[in-house]
Amino acid sequence: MSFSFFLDIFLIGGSLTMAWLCLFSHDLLKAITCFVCMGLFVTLMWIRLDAWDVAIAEAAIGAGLTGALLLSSRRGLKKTAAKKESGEKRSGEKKSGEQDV
Amino acid sequence: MMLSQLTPEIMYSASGIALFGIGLLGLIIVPHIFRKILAINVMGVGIFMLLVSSAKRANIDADPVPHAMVLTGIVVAVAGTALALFLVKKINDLAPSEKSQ
Amino acid sequence: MDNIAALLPALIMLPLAVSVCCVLIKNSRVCAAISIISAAALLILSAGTLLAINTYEAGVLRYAFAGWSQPLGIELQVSGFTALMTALTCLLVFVLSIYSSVYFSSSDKAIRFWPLWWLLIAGLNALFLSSDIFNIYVAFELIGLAAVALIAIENSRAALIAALRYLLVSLLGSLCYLLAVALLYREYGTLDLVQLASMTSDSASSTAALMLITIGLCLKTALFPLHFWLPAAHGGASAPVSAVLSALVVKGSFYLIARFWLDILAPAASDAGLIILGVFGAAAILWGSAQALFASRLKVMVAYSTVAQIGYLFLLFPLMVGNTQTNAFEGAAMGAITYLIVAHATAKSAMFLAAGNIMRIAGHDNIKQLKGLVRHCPLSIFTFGIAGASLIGLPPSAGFIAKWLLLSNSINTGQWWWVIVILSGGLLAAAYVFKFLNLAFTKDDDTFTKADIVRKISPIMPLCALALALLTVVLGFNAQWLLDISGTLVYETTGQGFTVQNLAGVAQ
Amino acid sequence: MFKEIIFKEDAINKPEKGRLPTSIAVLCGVTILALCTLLVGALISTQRHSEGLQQVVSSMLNKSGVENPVTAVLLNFRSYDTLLEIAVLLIVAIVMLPQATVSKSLSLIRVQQSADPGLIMSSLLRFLAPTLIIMGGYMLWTGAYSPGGAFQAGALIAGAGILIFTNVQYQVNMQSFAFRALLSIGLCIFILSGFAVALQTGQFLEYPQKYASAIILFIETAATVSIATTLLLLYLAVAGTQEEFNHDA
Repeated sequence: MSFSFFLDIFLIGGSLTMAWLCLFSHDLLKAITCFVCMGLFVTLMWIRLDAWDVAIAEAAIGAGLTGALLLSSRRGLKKTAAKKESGEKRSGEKKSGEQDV
Repeated sequence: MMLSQLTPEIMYSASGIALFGIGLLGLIIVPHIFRKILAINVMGVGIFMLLVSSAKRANIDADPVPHAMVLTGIVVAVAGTALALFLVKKINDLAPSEKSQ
Repeated sequence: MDNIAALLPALIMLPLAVSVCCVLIKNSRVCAAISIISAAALLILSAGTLLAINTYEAGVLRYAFAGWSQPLGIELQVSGFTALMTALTCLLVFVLSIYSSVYFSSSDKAIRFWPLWWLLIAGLNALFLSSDIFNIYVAFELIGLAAVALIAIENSRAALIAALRYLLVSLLGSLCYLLAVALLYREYGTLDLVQLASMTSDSASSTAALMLITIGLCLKTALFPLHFWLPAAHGGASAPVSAVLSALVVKGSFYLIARFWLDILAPAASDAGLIILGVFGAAAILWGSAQALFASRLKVMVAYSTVAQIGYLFLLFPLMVGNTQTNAFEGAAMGAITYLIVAHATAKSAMFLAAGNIMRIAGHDNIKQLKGLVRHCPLSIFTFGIAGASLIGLPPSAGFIAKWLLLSNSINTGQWWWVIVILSGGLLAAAYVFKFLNLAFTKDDDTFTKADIVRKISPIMPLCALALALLTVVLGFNAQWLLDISGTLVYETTGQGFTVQNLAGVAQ
Repeated sequence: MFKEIIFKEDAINKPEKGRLPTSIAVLCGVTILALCTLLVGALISTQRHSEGLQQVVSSMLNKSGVENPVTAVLLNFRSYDTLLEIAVLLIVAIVMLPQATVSKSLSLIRVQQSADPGLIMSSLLRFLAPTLIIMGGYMLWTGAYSPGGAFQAGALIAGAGILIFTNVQYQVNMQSFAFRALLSIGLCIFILSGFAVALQTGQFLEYPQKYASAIILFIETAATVSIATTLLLLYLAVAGTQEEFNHDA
C-alpha cells in the first residue's frame, strides 16, 4: 500500500462525494460550488493519469466556465423573480398563498 | 476480488462509471432544472474519466486519441449546458407571474 | 469513381459554408436565395453519388479525411443505403428550402432559421456518411443542438419548454452512446465502423455497449416508452422544422440502431433482444395511432402518427431473427424498411407542410374548429389526403408497397402475428386521417362562413406540399428502381414467385 | 422523468416538492447501482484486444507538423471532428445572438468614459485581463509542443473578455458585423484552408507536409478567436448582463 494508492483513493472518494453533494444537497449555491470542486478533483485525477491537455481544459472550461455560467444564470433567475415579485406588489395584484405550483 | 487486481486503471474506470450512475440517478429523481443540467454534466465527466483512464497503460505513454475525444466532449458539453441555461432564462422571462411551470 | 469519392466532403462542407454565409449576411432574402441555389447543387451532387453507387461494382465508396485512413483518421463511407438516405435528405431539403423561403419571408425568425437549418443538414449528411463511431457522436450533437435551436426559434413558452425537454433527452441519449463508444474503444482500440465490425465478439463489455447504444438511440428515435418528448417538440416547431425532424432526424438514429444490431455488433446481439425491440415497435404502432386518433390539435396528431410509423421501422428486428450471422444489413426485411423510410419521409413531410398551411390559413390547428376548411385550402387538404393514403398503405402510394413488403416478410418468416399489428395500425391510421378529412369536407357550419378569420398564403406553399405528396405516388410506381439502388435483394428470399415487379404491377 | 421540470429558483429548498416518491427513488437507485456493478464487472472481465492507437499516433507524429500528440490528433489526424465541433459552438452562438435589430451602431466595442468600475475592478482589469490574454496566446503557441491548444487558449481569453465586459465601462455590440465575423471566422478559415490544401494535395484537410505546422497554427489561431468569442457570448447571454445595450438601444 503505497502513498500513490492512498492518493488515488482520496481523489476518487473526494470526487464522488462532491458529485453526490452537487446533486442531492438542498442549497443550490452549495451544489454549484460542489460541482466546481468536483471539477478540481477530476483535474487532479487526470494529471495523475498523464492527461495534461485534458486537465487544463477541464479546469478552464469544465469546472471554471461551466461553474461561472451556472452561477450567473442562478443570479439572473433570482433577479427576474425579484423583479416580478416587486412588480406584483406595486400593482397590488399579488394573491397570497397560491404562487407555489 | 484480489487487491492486486485493483490497478489504478480499474479504480479510475470504476469511479467514472460511479459518476455516470450518480448523474443518472440525479437526472431521474431530482426535479429542479438546474440539478438536471448539473446531473448531465456529472454523467459526462464520468464518461470522460472512463476514456482518460483507459488511455493510460502501464509502461507506455498515454494514448492521445481518447484525450482528444475528451477535449471535444468537454467543449460540446459546455455548449449544451449553455444552451440549456439560456432556454431556462428565456422560459423564465416569458413566464406568467407564477414564475414556475 | 475516384472523382465522385473526392466530392463526398462537399455534401457536408457545402451546408457548413452556406451556414457561415447566412450568419454573416443577415439579410433573409439573400440567405433564402443562396439556400435554394445551394440546395439545388447539393441535390445534384447527392443524385450523382447515388447513380455512381448504383453502377459501381463494389457498391461501397470510401473517403479518408485529411489523407489519414483508419484507424488513425476518419473515413466517410457510402453504400447504396446511405447514398439513398443522403439523396432523400437533399431532395427534401430542396423542397423544404423553397417552402421555408416563403414561410419565413415576412418574419425576423429567418435570420436565425437559415444558418441553423444548414447546420442541421450538415449534421444529417455527416451522420449518414460517417464511418467512425466518435464522429457519429459529434454529428449527433450537431443534429441535436441544431434541432433544439430550430424548435426554440418559435419563441413561445410552450415551444421553449418542449425544446428544453428535447435538449435534455437528446443530451442523455448522446451520453449513453458516448459511454458505449468509450467501452468499445477500450476493448477494441479502434473507432472505425468497418474495422470494428470485423473484430467484435460477444464479450460482456460489447453486450453492455450494445445495450447502452440501444437505450440512447431509442431515446433519440422516440421508440414507444421513450417517445414522451416527441409530440410537443414536433408539434410545437414551425412547419418546415417539424417536417425535417419527423422525416429525417429520427431516421438517422434508427439507421444507427439497425446498423449496430445487425452489422457492427451482431455477435453481441441476441434473438430475444431483436424480438423485444419488435414488441416495443408493435406497441408504438398501436399506442401512437390511438393517441393520434384522440389528439385535439392537427400537428400533434401528425406527430403521434410519427410515433406509430417509427414502430413499423422496429418490426425490422424480429424479422431478422436467425439471419444475424450473415451479412444481415441487406435482405428482404431491410428492403421493406428502406422503402418504409423513404415512403414515410415524403408522406410525413408533405403532411406537416399541409398542416402548416392550414395553420397559416385558419390561424390555429384545433381539429374541432376546422370544419368546412376544404373551401379555403383545397390543395392542402388534397395533399393531406394523398399523404394520409400513403401512411394508411392504400394502393397507389409508396406506403402501400412498404407495408406489402413488410407483410410478406412477416408471413415468409412465419411470424404471422405481426400481420395483425400492421393491419390494425393501418386501420387506426385510416381512422385518424378520415376523421380529419371528414371534418374538413363537412359543409356549412359557420366556422368559416366569414372570410375575416381566413388568411391568404402564397401558392408556393401548398404546391411544395403537393410535390412531396406526389413523390410518394411516383415512388409507388418505381419500386424496383428504389430497391435495386438500396442494394437489397427481394425476390431471392421470398422464393414463392413473388417479385417486386408484379408488386408494382398491383400498384398500377 | 422530464414531465415535471421545476424552473423556480427557490423551489429547491423544499425537497418534498415535485420529487418522486421515496419508494420509486430507492428503486431507481437500486437499479442504477446494479447496472453500474454489472458495467464494472464487464470492464474487469473483458480482455482488451488492442493496444489502442498510441503506437500509430507516435509513429506518424513526425509527419503531422506538431510535437504534442493530442494537438496532432485534434488538428491533423482527426481534424474533421474538430471542424464539426466548432460548428456545434456556432449553433449555440447563433441561438444566443440578440434578435433585436434596433441598434444601428457599427462599432464592436463601446467605451463609457464616465462610468467608474471601482478600485478592485479597475485593478483587475488593468492587471488580470492582460495577463489572461497573454497566457492565452502562450497556450495557443505552446500547444504545438506541450499541453495546450486552441480550446484552452480560447477559454483563457474568454475569461479575460468576461472580466472586461461584465463591468459597465466597456460594452460589446453583439449585433455588429464584426462580432458575427469573429464568431464564424474559426469555421470559415477551417473550411477554406481544408479546401485550399485539397487543391494542392487532393484530399480535403490534408496539409502539405512542409507547411503543416504553419497551417495548423493558422487554423488554431482562427479557432481560438471564435472559441473565445463564443464562450464570451455564452456567458454574457446566460448572465443577461449586457441586455440594456443590446436590446433597448
